[in-house]
Amino acid sequence: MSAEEKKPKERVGVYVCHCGTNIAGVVNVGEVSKWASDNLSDEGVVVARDYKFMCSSLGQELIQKDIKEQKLTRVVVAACSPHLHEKTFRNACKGADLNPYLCELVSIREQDSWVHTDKIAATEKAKAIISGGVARVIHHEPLEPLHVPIHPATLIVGGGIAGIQAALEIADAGFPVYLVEREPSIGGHMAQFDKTFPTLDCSACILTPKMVDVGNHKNITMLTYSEVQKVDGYVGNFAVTIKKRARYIKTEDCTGCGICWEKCPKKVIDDHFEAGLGYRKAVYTPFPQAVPKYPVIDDINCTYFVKGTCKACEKFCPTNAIDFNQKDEILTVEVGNIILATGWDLFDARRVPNYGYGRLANVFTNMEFERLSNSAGPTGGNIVLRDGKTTPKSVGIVHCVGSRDKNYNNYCSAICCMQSLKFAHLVHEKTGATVYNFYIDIRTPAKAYDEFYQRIIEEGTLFVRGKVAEITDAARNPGEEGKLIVQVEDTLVGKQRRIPVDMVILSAGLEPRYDSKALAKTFGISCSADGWFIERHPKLDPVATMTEGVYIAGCVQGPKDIPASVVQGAAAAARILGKIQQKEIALEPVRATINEEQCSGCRICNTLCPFNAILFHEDRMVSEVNPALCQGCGTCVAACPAGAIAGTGFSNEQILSQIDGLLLLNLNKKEAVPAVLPQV
Amino acid sequence: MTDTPETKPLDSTRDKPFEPVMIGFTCNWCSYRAADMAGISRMKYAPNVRLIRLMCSGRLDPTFVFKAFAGGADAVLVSGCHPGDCHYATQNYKAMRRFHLMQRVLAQMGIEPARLKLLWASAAEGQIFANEITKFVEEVRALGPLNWNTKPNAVEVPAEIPVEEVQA
Amino acid sequence: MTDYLYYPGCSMESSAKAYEASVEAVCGPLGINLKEIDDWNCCGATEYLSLDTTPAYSLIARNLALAEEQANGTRTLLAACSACYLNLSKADHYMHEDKAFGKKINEALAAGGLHYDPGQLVIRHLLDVMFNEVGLDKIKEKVVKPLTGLRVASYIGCMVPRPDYNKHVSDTEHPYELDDLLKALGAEVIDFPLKTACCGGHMTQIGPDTAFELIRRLISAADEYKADALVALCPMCQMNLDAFQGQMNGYFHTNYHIPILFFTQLMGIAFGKNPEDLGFGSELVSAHEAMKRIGIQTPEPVPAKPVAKKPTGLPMPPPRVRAVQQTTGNEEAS
Amino acid sequence: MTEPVIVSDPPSAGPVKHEDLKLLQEVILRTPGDPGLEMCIQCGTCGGSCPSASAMDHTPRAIFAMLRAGMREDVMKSNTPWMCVSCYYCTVRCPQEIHITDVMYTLKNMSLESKVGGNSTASDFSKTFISLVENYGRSFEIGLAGFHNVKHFITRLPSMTPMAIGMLTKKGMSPFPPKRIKGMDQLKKILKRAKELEAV
Repeated sequence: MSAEEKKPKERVGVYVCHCGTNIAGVVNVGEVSKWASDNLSDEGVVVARDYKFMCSSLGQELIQKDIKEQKLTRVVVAACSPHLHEKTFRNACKGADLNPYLCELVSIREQDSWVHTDKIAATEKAKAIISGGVARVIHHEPLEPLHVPIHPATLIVGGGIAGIQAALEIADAGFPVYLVEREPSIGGHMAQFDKTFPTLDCSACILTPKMVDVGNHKNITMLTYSEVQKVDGYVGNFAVTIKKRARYIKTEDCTGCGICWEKCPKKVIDDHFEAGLGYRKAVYTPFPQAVPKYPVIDDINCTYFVKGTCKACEKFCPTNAIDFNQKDEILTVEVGNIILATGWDLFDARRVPNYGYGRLANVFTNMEFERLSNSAGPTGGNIVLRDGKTTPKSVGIVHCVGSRDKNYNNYCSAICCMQSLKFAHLVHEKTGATVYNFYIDIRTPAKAYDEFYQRIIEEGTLFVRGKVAEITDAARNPGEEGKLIVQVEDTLVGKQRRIPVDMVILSAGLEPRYDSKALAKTFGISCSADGWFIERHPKLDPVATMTEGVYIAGCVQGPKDIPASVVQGAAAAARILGKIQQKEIALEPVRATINEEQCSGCRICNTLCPFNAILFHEDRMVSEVNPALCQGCGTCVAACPAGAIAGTGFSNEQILSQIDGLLLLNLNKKEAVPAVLPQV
Repeated sequence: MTDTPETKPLDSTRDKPFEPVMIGFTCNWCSYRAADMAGISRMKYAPNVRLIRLMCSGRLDPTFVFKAFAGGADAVLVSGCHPGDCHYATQNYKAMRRFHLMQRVLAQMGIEPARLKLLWASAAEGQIFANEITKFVEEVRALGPLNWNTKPNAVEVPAEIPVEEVQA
Repeated sequence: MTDYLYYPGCSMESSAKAYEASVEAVCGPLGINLKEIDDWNCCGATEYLSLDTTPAYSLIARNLALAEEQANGTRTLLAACSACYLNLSKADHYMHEDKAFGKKINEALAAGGLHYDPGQLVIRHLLDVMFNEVGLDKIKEKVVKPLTGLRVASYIGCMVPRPDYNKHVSDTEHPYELDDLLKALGAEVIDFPLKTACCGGHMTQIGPDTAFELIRRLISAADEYKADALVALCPMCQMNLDAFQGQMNGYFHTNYHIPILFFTQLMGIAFGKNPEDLGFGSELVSAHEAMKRIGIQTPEPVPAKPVAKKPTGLPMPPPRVRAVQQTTGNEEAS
Repeated sequence: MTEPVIVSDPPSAGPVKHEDLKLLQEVILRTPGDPGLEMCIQCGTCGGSCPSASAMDHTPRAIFAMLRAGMREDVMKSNTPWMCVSCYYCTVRCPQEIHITDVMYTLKNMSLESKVGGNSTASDFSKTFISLVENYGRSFEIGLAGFHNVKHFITRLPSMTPMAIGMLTKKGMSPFPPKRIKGMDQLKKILKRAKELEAV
């Protein structure tokens, strides 16, 4: 590529950011900018500068000044990842009347200075990256963002506390909300809890007023016993397909009087709401304060559905609200934004064989204990052993079950410390039993949390620092007989201890929903290897996702307590309200377009597109891309045998030139450092 | 365990161990973010790979890969979201199919197929991304410089793929 | 008949002759053809690893190299002793995982003209092969004299379920393989909580006080559960619990009498073999009484734990779903 | 640079030497595979699981803390690794997936090299066992037990008599050493080379 004859047609400015010492500490930025101005002039570089913080207002002004004075037609900024500051620098260019898409941000921080230690190699790599950016930017075209209107309605998936909060915020602002909940009632895990830490106020007492508000709100459409099946469209214009499971109850007739479940002869272990400790009927509402108040018939257990006879509920229903012929309904709603607040599943403590859950009767999980302690629970709030009557005299509470453990989940479940302290208090208060808390570290970092810890110490709970090794009923001496023995190293003493107790409570950790990966796929967002959904930025954008228009709130993003879930619900709502009020949204103009002149009509691209954005004109025998549906992946561009499809923003010219640039093939050969070593 | 490393192949022209030049293609959603994640977490890896961001690994036109080899790259990395996690539904499967095809073509052209690597990395897998790059660099270093009987720049891969008249 | 490479281990020739005899007696009918590695050497137990690393692994690896040489199309190397099984799989595992280490061990082997490619052999314990390869259905077919009325504690010990590098066993602490196998023979199997606890290992030789305590835990628990016998699958476990039971009794002033049998001995009985051919009588704590019980066919078995009358109280969580594999509906009895 | 001084309860082996601050790393490097020892969070699962913890002067967890602190002599003198019964409970339960049992083997190796102590009964047993194996290629249980117990537990011999008789009669164990394996020369060559490699 002899550049001698060619006169560069564009005037390019190169800006190398120090990012304090983040880049300059490893990459010799001065050398890089000088190199760019010396060696890339044939490519059109007319100015190359380095500056301490390009993203600062002074840094941006520097670019704007050059655009005006040096008449730059292209800008390359070598700084951090485009995912962080691409918008910043595009806006800077826009401010100086340069089309924002004529600016290219190349990453010499995340991809260079932060990941390499060899300063010389890192500096050389920075040069190559900038060279690639320059070669590419020349082929950029001025683009205009696509503007699409935003539908004012919002879909919220998950009716736990995070979803409830978000729904109320948006509905109160006057916009419609669809709240989809898989269970027969909203309320989520919070409805199961007895008390909430650290204030010890009754969970149901603070939750149910909010549930009632949701139920009565004119802007909220509740879709309980329902699941999202499919999501089409994009930000501003989603079409969501929802399956509403048959309740077998005519909700327009049902008064929620409760005669049906009184009369129902079929008793079922309630492994959901009562955590397997209590029973419900085959027709039921999960709990008395359920919203909506209508029951459902569980068609897996209902005698009529199993054997074909019974219909006791139907016989006794005073309003004839039972309808065994109801079918699942599929409905589609249109929304502009989506909040996912699907919460968490409890870690299955049976997976820890040494803790004996499921094998030793008096080993309970945290959820079981919440129900035991709850006055609306199966024992009326009496804390008793599995025999249903004996009050324990000593209780061991085990922290970190299934959390902070590479055999199960590596992360800290965040709530178990406070929850276990709460349990210690409740056991102490209700039974007077001796309570041991077995912990690795006590983590109480929120407001009034550590004070709560102090209070529990003061109440006389015995703290043993050590991860419990095993819980067994194999006694070694008469003192241990008939007890559960908690075997642990008391690490502060440095000795192994065997502590006999009557009851053990396992603070099992929080896990992503078992189907979180499938859910992420449905909504087109990403989830971490653990299964928690990934936020746009872990610190600065915790409720948005990489997919425009899809937000996350509550434990779906990671384990957190009630206050944090509420904050996220409200935060996601605020983000969406801001968008709705703008009435339209600008989308990246990264789209494919087909040059009809070149299209041979082979239709290879038609089947490749997952969004059905390519239509084929039978009359003219050519294909065409619908820009509203195209998401810009570029697969069709790569596949077109005729080269008839252009990918805006990622065109062949751009990428092929960038390859040249990265390999330093575009250099004026005078002083070039050969990156491609001469070969024999 | 003082295992002496095998003598690395030396580049004939320099008295330094051979440092391969590699081009990497990432998708915008998972693997580029994995690279970002590696950076944010300050994970260290070999500085030999220079990345190009595509929207999707499905955008990867085999021409890009051949162009990179023709331009003197010793190896090419193609990375995308894990199968099933593609931001564009299934397009990374298309990249995978092209990958196998490209390996075969490379072999026919006399280039070791091991110089082309496919790597799935989710946005959270910075560590995997970093480790795999370091590993790949070692593998390519063991293969030595790309020994293709052309000088750099000798093969012109046209930026514009020529359009031939197609009889409808 | 399926061929398996077989590493018997030293104990099989001395203290665990009963194990050797019974293994031979039951493998034939089940179609297991044991091809003993020619000129195998001791695996070093836990002792050589304590002294030196490279020589210890080299000692083990010689057996692997010989087995690979003599494989002749077979890939599975079978061991009946838990310690041998673990050592063999440990050497294979680390040579595979740590390439530099594998190279070093092969360098040592080269001094004797041998070489082993880590990962070439699949190393398995006899119980694992019986359960997962032969299968309970086939074992049940061979049962001519069910062990009805014999109440046994199944005892697996440490080194088969842990660390279990290749995940051959169902659980690290409460595996069900031996339970299910003994149930398939018709025995009544108690839910022994110390199923995978330690027998004391070499502590009988270096810290008898500790060893006696570990032995006592097992024996007293078996006694508490009213087990007629404790069933082991490792010569070391059997020896510690059997030979040292008397000394342990003396040490603690107790009078436990729990015979320790190899699972293959019970399989042999159920298959209708002659007790003498299975090494019965070689145990120091006599199994005579226990075996007499089934000799006279005690009609009503003592119920296991006093449980499961009526579900009063609060319900228990359902058991964890097991891995697919075994489909033998042996859920009655207990 | 001043040397770090560790204050600990007596009897401690005195101040920590600067070079011993790499002690943890040394243990990791000497263990096959990646034992992950640097990841210890001091939770005590190992000490809680250990069936012979009561016989140890320090729990395994404490030993790992001491390795971090560079307390070489205290660790080398400790009987902890020698009391390990290789039951692998700690290994499978460790939340950080540290190969604790393998680390214990390494510590035994190092303790023998350091010659400052450990547990003579245990190391002698290992040595006796291995000398027999190195001579015959197979172990010799009766001979080993006899030799070892006469040396270390002479007072206990009377209580062992019934057992010993049982071993010979009922179990039919031979009081004579096993037959040498055919490849004894080969084995010796391998072990010789292995020992050279170990020393590197």
